[in-house]
Amino acid sequence: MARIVSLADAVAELIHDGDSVALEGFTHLIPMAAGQEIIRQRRRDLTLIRMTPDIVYDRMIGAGCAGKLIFSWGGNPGVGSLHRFRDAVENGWPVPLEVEEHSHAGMANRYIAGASGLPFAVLRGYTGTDLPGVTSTIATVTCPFTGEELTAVPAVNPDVTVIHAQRADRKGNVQLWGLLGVQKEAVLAAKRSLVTVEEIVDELTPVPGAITLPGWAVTLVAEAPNGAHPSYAQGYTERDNDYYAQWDGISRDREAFGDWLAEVTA
Amino acid sequence: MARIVSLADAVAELIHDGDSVALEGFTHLIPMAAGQEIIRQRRRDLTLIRMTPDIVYDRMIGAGCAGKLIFSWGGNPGVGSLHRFRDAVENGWPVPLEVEEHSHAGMANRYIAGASGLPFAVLRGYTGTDLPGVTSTIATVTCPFTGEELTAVPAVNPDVTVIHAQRADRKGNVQLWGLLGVQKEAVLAAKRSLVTVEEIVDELTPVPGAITLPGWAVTLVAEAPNGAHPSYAQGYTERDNDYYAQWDGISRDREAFGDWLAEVTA
Amino acid sequence: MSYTKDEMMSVAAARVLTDDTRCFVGIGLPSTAANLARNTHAPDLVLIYESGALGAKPDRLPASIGDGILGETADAVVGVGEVFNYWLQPGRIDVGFLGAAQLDRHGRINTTVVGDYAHPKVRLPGAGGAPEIASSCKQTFVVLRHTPRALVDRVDFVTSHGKGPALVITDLGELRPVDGELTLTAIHPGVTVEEVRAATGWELRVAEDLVETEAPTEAELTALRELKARS
Amino acid sequence: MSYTKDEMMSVAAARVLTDDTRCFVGIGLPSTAANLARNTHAPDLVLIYESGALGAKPDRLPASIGDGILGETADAVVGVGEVFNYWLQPGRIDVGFLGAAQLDRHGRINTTVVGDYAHPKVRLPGAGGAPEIASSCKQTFVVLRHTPRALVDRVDFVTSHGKGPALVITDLGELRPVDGELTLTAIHPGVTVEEVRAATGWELRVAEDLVETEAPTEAELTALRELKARS
Repeated sequence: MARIVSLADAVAELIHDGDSVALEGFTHLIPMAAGQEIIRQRRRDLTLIRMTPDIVYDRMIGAGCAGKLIFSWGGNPGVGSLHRFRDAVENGWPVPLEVEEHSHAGMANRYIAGASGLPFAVLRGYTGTDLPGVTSTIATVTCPFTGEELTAVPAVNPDVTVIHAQRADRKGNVQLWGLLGVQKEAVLAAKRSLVTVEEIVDELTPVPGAITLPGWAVTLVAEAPNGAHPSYAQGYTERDNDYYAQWDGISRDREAFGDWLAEVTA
Repeated sequence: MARIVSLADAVAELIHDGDSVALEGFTHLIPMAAGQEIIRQRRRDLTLIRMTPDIVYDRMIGAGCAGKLIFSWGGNPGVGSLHRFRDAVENGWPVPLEVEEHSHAGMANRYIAGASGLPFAVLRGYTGTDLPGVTSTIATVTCPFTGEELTAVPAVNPDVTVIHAQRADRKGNVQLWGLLGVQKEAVLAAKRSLVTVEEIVDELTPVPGAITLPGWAVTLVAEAPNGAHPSYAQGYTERDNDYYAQWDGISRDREAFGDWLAEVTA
Repeated sequence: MSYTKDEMMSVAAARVLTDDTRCFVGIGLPSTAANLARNTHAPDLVLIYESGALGAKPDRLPASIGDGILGETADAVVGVGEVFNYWLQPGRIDVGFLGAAQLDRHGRINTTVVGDYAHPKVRLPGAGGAPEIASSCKQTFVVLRHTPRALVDRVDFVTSHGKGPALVITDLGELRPVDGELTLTAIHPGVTVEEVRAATGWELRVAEDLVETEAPTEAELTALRELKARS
Repeated sequence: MSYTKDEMMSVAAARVLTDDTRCFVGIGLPSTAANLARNTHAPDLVLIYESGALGAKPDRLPASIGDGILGETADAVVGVGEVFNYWLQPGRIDVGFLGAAQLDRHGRINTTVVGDYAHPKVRLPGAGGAPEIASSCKQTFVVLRHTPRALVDRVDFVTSHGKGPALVITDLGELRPVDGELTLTAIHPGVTVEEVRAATGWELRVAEDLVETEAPTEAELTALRELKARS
């Protein structure tokens, strides 16, 4: 059974300097509040794992939380660049950022292997691309039945996975619906997990399209209303498209970002 | 878009002598009516694929439709033996039955590989068992990252998969809920597919826990009310536990089964 | 209250399941025991069925592994592929609770054939989920009726083994591995060691500290009978 | 009706999608074109988004790949792992419709870096779903704005390639592979070949049977503008 704690206590308990941490949510249900709390608690040297780094990691990278990023698409969706991510990669600011780069199919399969307790996953991927030349975690494997050569990627097993969901009950059973992303796999692949939710309710009434993560598969649950902003939680909040555009301005130069950061960590 | 036809026409069009055919449904939603229709149309030399052969294959094996069975658990659930299956394996009656035997985990992964367009799947399976000694479709594969040795099973890609579902709309979109089994994977692994349904409706209203197979991923849909009997269709029909017990009597000797068969094929 | 051997077996099997344990449940005798445990001392026992029901809470015994009540009462329903790959394989489940047609002195289970594989005397149902349940759960318990045909010196076919069962509960007593061999460690009330030996297909060793199982309490028997009556 | 180059591009891109085609749609320009097609001549076009929406039918342009309207209007919503493994990888999808930051004369796409990978001049977003979309769909179409920085002789990094695009639609015309090299095969009304050549980063070959694209019809423009107005 998951324990229900405050977001601050959850981050303090689960996430330590040097940990590998996956905050997942594919455009929908991005655990933004948890990201802010990690910044507030000044975590350092994290290996950040996430298919689409998005604003949540742009902030954490700009704040100097990350030593490494494992990802597959790092843009501000619908707007353009992630400027803090670019500044870190292009100029090593505020600290150098090592990158380990995959495709979405590769990342999704790394989570699937992680959730399955397997050391690797097999896919048809990366054909004819330069990615295997720059990413050491892409290899080949031969089918023992047909002799065909396929691509292999290693499992990813984060020390901690953090996701945001619509709601949980008091036993920590988590209910999540709408676009599902890779959240289930990311939680099951992790050694420890935190789920922030819009609300904690007495009973999880059935919702079409919803999946449930049993409380016994989750470490901690924390209430974080509007915790996905500027992303959204289907049925609870709307995506704040304007904020995505605003972030372009905030993140574009170090000073504006510094002001934002000072406010968050004050 | 799936075409909607009669069950008789669907079987006539899709299933030919010598085909590999998977009728799936894990205790729930077993496509029994389709099985009967295959018997009626006197198909021969089929390779029958199914995790749990159950009454549906006991009948088809007894009727002489099958040359080979690929499976993982062949009992009459809650009752005992599948007598026609046993008679075929133990005595070659009415025709010899080749068997290719796996565990549930292996079979499920063979469907997953088939649905994924991969030639094989990786699992931790069959450890310390005698199965690899009698089943040639169990091999090993080495993780290219850790060097660990794991089990590999080849994809299964039936010529035809048949499943039963609660309902479809007029475009052939199929809605299925309750215990989900491996039906999605079995359909996606197959070259052609038939879905029998309790009813065809104008609109598929959302149901918690339901999955939808888009009509463009299905070949044919046929209405077959109560088509899972003595199995059941959650929300439509109840499992006929008495019939499972009765089948023990019908199937136990060749003569009683012959009477049953004569009635079906009359 | 008087009771049958089968009732003693189910009660003894239920007692070994503790609250909050995650238990992968085979149908039949294991399912009876697991549901009895959930209805008595272990209300928060987590029952996982290979049909994809995670955290099933049936108020009667399921008639089959795919009984609708499993999905209807579950915390979550997932596909059969997922239950094996995401939930069983990574070692998330504490106890695998299995039945067996044959079990040998080294704890190997046979549910495949009696006799030669190619020309079997008796064709049994086969493996089902057992090989991976036995190898992926933290420990495996087996429950079966004690007969010389069931408890054999050496199985004709190893269908599943894993680390071998940590505990075997029969209608006569309990066996645990001692130096790699299943050894009688508990005996049910009213049963003699000679009786157990006669019902075992090998020279059964008896633990020095053999204990007698506590007889079913009235509460246990009532719960079991009510559960069966509802089923 | 007058129209912009971007409108011509979106209309031309929409026209190549036919009814009942299954199209794996990148966000941005491809999504605009695909939704225009679905709102005009191809109402039964099947749109698949990597966020897990199969058969999405948005009545406005999605703001991102994870816009809620995609899931709400879809035939089915599946996880991201499933969309790649069960739906894209086996070759079920007819057309992969991609954008690109850079595209070279051999049809190779770069969305990773400008300059050296280890010390990039410009760090671009990266691969996303593109490598497997390009290699697993029956054919790939690319839509992008025609500039010498976008259409280059040789990309700095091959992010995706697959079989190479069967068709490239820009705001100036259309390119198709001829003997392995992207060649101008259609030109939009009012655009000159010299203009296209000046906007291309290599010595662009022009097909002998170069055709002029049909100007957007009033119906097409109205549909496109209504779609954008709703978004």
